[in-house]
Amino acid sequence: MISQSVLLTIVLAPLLAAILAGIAGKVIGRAGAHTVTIAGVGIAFGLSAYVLKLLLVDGAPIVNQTVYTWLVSDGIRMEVGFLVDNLSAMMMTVVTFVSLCVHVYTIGYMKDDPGYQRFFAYISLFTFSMLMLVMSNNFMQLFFGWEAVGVVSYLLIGFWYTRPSAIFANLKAFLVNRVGDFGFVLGIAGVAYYTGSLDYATVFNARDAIVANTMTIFPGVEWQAITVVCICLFVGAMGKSAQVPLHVWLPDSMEGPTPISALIHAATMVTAGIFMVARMSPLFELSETALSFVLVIGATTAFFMGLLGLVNNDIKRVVAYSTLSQLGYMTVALGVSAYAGALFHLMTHAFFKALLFLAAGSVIIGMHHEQDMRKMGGLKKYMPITYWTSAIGTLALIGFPGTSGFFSKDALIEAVHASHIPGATYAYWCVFLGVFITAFYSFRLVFMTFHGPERFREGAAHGSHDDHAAPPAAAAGHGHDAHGHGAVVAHAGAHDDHHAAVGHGHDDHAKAGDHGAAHGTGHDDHGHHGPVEPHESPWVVTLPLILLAIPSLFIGAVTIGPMLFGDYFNGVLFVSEEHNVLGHIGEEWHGPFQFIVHAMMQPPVYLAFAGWALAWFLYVKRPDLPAVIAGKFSVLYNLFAKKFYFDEIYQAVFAKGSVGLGTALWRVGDVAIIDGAAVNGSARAVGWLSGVMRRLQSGYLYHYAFAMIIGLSVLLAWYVLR
Amino acid sequence: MSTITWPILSVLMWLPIAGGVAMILLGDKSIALGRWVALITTAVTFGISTLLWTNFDTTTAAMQFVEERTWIPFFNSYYALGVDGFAMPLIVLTAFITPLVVIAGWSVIDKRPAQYYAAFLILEGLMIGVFSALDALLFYVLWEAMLIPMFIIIGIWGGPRRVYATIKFFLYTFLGSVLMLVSLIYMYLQTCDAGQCSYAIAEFQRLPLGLNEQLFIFVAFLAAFAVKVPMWPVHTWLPDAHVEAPTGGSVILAAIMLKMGGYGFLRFSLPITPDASDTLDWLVISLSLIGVVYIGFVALVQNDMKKLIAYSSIAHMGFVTLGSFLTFELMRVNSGDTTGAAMGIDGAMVQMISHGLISGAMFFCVGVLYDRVHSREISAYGGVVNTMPIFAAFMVLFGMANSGLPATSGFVGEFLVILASFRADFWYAFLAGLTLILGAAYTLWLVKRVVFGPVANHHVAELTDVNGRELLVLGVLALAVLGLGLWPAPLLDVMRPTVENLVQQITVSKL
Amino acid sequence: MISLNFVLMLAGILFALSVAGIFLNRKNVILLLMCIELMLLAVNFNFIAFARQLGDLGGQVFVFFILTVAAAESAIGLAILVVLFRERKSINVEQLDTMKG
Amino acid sequence: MSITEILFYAFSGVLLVSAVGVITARNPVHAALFLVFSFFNSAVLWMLLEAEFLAIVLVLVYVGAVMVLFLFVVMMLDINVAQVKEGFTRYAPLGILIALIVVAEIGSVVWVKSLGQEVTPVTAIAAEPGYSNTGALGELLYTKYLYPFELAAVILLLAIVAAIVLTMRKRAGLKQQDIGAQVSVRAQDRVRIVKMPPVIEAGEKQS
Repeated sequence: MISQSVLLTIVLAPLLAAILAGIAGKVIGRAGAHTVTIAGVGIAFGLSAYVLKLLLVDGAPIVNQTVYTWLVSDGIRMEVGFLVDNLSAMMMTVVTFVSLCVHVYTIGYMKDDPGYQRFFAYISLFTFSMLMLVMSNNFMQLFFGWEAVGVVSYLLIGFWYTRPSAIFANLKAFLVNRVGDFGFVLGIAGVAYYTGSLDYATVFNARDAIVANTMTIFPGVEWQAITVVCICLFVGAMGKSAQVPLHVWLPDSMEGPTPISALIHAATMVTAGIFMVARMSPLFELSETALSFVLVIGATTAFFMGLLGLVNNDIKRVVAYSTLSQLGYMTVALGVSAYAGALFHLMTHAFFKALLFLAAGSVIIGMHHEQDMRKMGGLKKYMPITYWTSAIGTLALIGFPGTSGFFSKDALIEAVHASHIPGATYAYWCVFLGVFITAFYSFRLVFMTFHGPERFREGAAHGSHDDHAAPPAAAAGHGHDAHGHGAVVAHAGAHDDHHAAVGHGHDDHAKAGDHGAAHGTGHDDHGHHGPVEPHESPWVVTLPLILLAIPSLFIGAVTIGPMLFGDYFNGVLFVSEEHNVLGHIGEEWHGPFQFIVHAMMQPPVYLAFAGWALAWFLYVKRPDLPAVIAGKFSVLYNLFAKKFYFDEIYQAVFAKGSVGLGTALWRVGDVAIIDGAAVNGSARAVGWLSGVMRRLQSGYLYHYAFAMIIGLSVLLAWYVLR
Repeated sequence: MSTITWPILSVLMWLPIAGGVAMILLGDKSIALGRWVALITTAVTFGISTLLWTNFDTTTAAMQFVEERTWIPFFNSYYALGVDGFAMPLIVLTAFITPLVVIAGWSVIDKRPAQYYAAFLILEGLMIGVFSALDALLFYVLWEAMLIPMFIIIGIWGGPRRVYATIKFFLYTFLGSVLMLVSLIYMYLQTCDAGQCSYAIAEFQRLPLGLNEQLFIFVAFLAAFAVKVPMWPVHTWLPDAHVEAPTGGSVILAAIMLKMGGYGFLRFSLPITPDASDTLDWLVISLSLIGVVYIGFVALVQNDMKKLIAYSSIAHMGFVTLGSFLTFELMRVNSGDTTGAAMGIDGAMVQMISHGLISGAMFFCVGVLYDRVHSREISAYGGVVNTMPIFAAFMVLFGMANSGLPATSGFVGEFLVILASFRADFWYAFLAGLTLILGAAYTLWLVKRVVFGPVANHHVAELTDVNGRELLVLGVLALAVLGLGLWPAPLLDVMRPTVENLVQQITVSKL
Repeated sequence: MISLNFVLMLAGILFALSVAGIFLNRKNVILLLMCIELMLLAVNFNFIAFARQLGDLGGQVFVFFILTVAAAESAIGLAILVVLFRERKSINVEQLDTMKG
Repeated sequence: MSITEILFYAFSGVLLVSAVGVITARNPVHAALFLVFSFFNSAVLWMLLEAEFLAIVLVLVYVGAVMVLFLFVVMMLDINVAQVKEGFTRYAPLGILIALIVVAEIGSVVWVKSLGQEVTPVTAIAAEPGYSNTGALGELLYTKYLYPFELAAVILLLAIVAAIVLTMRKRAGLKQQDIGAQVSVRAQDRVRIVKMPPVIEAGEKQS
């Protein structure tokens, strides 16, 4: 039996830690802040694992209980409560585990940052929010968690709030997420309308009520209510899980410190959308249209966002694009009703992508806050642990047979292959080719960073007079980037994305107000002008890498059986008979080893190897070729480098459009028409009228007397002649 | 069970007024004492108002704590006070906000401070009177009387264009309310025809009225309340009034006076003219939705912090009117089923209370900055967080609340109204839901430009963080915003019988 | 027996004459005041005639009050006139347009 | 036609003529005298209409006091008759037109609508023996109309005070006694005590 107090402790421990570190940060100091938050998250992780054990080993019943009634309105009870079943227990464990790793890692990564306590408070708060999200037993609380993680993400992306690029990115992230949440709220409203409840269990029981209804959104077109509701809900997932076209915030979110890129923008928060759709599987299963929609969006994200990773040179952004692409894979799995596959990939991805990000962060520390891969190379010998762990992560990412990523990805591709819903063929080709792309850019990253010549030495030599076309804005954006090595600063404009224009930030530790000199002390050990000598990161950084490397390698093989083909998700996920692709594949399931053997006979694995090989050829064997190819296919290259112009279009249409519309409404509607014409206009009309009337007031007494007399006689005449 | 035998509402109403008079008598010379008089008076008023909450009977829709004394025998008008589930939370809100206003003005106001406090105290008493009046004539007198202190507050302690703003504010609101007076008198005469002349609001609600009569009365009420709320397109007085008003004036204006419009709709328009409301609900709903979207865009491009928040107030108040008038559309769409109507009204009420807290808090935040830099221009700031981290935390919190973040009170009302409006029409919910995006856009853009970023200029560089007094005000408001967001159930419980009674009342045609 | 109609007619003509007088002597405040006295006289005629016709002394009481008020009025009016003349050295009404809007 | 009627018509005619004189006289003094004359005629007519007390009051108060006041003022003020009469006929047609309209209206009320016939005359009040118009009026004034009567007294007082306040003026250069200043004066305003060091003259020392 899982007691409520255990669940409450899981949730509240990180919250209390966050409050303590946030409000009393000055009092408890740096060590105090990381101690309490790590303790909080550690407790949460321990208890989550305990709960998972209770569920799996001891066969404890699923918990679905209310903590308190949030409100009752019009007969609808909105409650705060917990639903802990195998799905949420898995999510809880993953979230708290990754979070714990990130907490430990942060001690090393942020050690010189003045906002140290604040950072710990934020990530602890994030853990709380994410737990609320996954443990919720109703839509309201889900939405709370949903928005709360968004806010923490907002705060963390803008953690270095003095950087214009960071606060631009966090606003963008929040707003794009809000677009998703807008759809999500409409979906929730629809659910509440048709089922009269927000409680998962009640809603799922009453789902026939939704199916039975149609609704007319545009006159003359009848929609199935379930389709509308599901698509609305999925729009929420598109925002949170950064699916095309709401993906634009995720690459920019790399403005935040690396630990949160790992925790929030790779492992946990962005997968909330996947989790949500899986949670809602009883609803989504009822609308094939919605599933197709999900499938197509996911497939598009998986393939096209992967393409963008090919040309980027910022180590974090490459990983971010791979995250986008992998989220697309998960969404595709949802679309073909392979919810278990999506969740399985979610879990493995959480480990290996967190690993990759943390490794990237480790490289960034080692490189003294250089993020441009063109300035790296040959780091293998300087940072062995980082190298090996990120190699493991990369292998898992490309789906090297035997790694966790292999199992999840291959099963997922199989599932798409087996599906027959509209869009499945498109999706299959997208994910199929995506494998090649993933392998290529992943190894491109590895080779550029860890192999090849030690380019950081050249960088320092002529970095300060780099002739990059850095716009003035970029230079301004880096005015505070005080690390004492000009090379890094000069490369501000080197990134091919337009965000350099608003001052693209390196993942440095510059703190608000630390103008140059003031900051110098914090980085004395880094403040050298000569060639950057990379060094391996301290143990607090490498330990989480190792901790994460282990599940990245092995968890797939261990859990694929029960999760995909076993009964792990029984009673949690609902898959209708005709969509049951996993069940179909499961008929041929004979254990992990046979699965590998089977996969070796399939093309995806070889595609992955091909990508690897190509990356090796281009970046190790013939490093001069990529530039040539880029020149040859400059149109395509520019398209990728400019990220399909999404940002430009959004900036022009939505940002400029809204401001333009707002200005027009204000200047014309409010100021000119309402205030000018109606309000002040009526005042002017009265003024004009009285101007006319005042002429009647000659000031001569006798005029008034005459008027009175004439009026009197007229009145009398009217009275007499009446 | 209301166990209070003494006239609690009269005390609530007259105590601040007496305090205000005392302030005037004390004068500016003994202002050190006067400030304490003001603070203690308002604090005691708030203390008493909590008794109202704890002794409130949540099982009945009837008026509670009723007092009745003959007032003007010639008109058969009574000094009748009483509260139900609508009035009581608003009274508590009033009593809650005013002490904060007093604290906020503690050392800031140096021009005629005694009269400044006196105006606020008298205003508080009048506002409590408006919310508790059961007699329409008394309501009207207090409603108009309320304008005077606010007129004085803006007109004397206001900004450079205060004269324009006060006159606009006064004329706008006055024009609306005289129309209301006409319809009140008309209904009074109708009661005379029915045999017993009366100004009792309850009598008006029972009065049988034809459709045409109802339409005229409805439009008159609409004029009064729409201006007060304010609804698009009669909203332009609000930004001007807010911009010119001193911080305390803005807070009271946004937090409480705007609620009078919403309260009026619930107390007068809906129950007195249900059929006219049924006929014209499209008008109110479309104006509300236009308000939400149009004003959202307008708020986006404001350069003045107070103007921006004022516009956001208008957008948020659109939810109040939207939620209040959903009932009829719901009945039409769902063939007589009123499910969701109560949710809309619940949402409207919660939105009123929550907006009172949040907009008050936002104006306090602007006031804190204004006291230091003496500019409301957004461009005069930037990177405030560097010098005022604690303040920045509050500003971000209230900004988030303003954009409707769950777990803050701003979410509850919007969520309920969106849920209810989805029942009526997908597009209602769609347009109302746009506020999630627009609200976040204008609020957080404001936060971004003011709070975040590098230190913009030497003014910002010289800022000092909030002092204890400001911390107290902002902290108390933050607790209230979070408390209401995390556990709104008590508020909903208090209102439930009244809301259900109202829904029941308005679904019965008077024809 | 004097017919009521004749008295009323007499009063009416008197009233009309004083009206015409106001038009004719529009510049001379003193004459205006005199015309007003004449007007009041015409009104008083009506009161007295009706008092007799209806046998009600109330009419005469009213005349009494009118006389009182008229006396007061002309006293103040003349006082104003004197002050006015002292200020302007003229009582020409056409120069008095300070009320001009 | 009885003697009263003959008298009525005769005095009415004179009254109207003198009224015309009031409004057309070039000289304000003449106008005032015409007005006096019409008041006298009115007093006679009022006696015929059985309002003896008022007739006497009219003569005493109006002719005796008000009209004398008028005459004083007229003579006191140096009125430029030519200037005042300038443009005399400019509004005359309008004035006459209005006058005719008023007459026509009153006439139509009186004759066409037969107001006089509708009002049924009651028995003349004077028919009772021992009747006194003054007594009856006095009785009414001091009983039923006591309040208005007292109000009238207040109005008169007001008129007196107002007239005095308006016309009183302080001439420059005129020495006047200021009672208030005299009463409120204090010793230190009048007497200044000056402390002086004793001056010892050279001669004294020697002696």
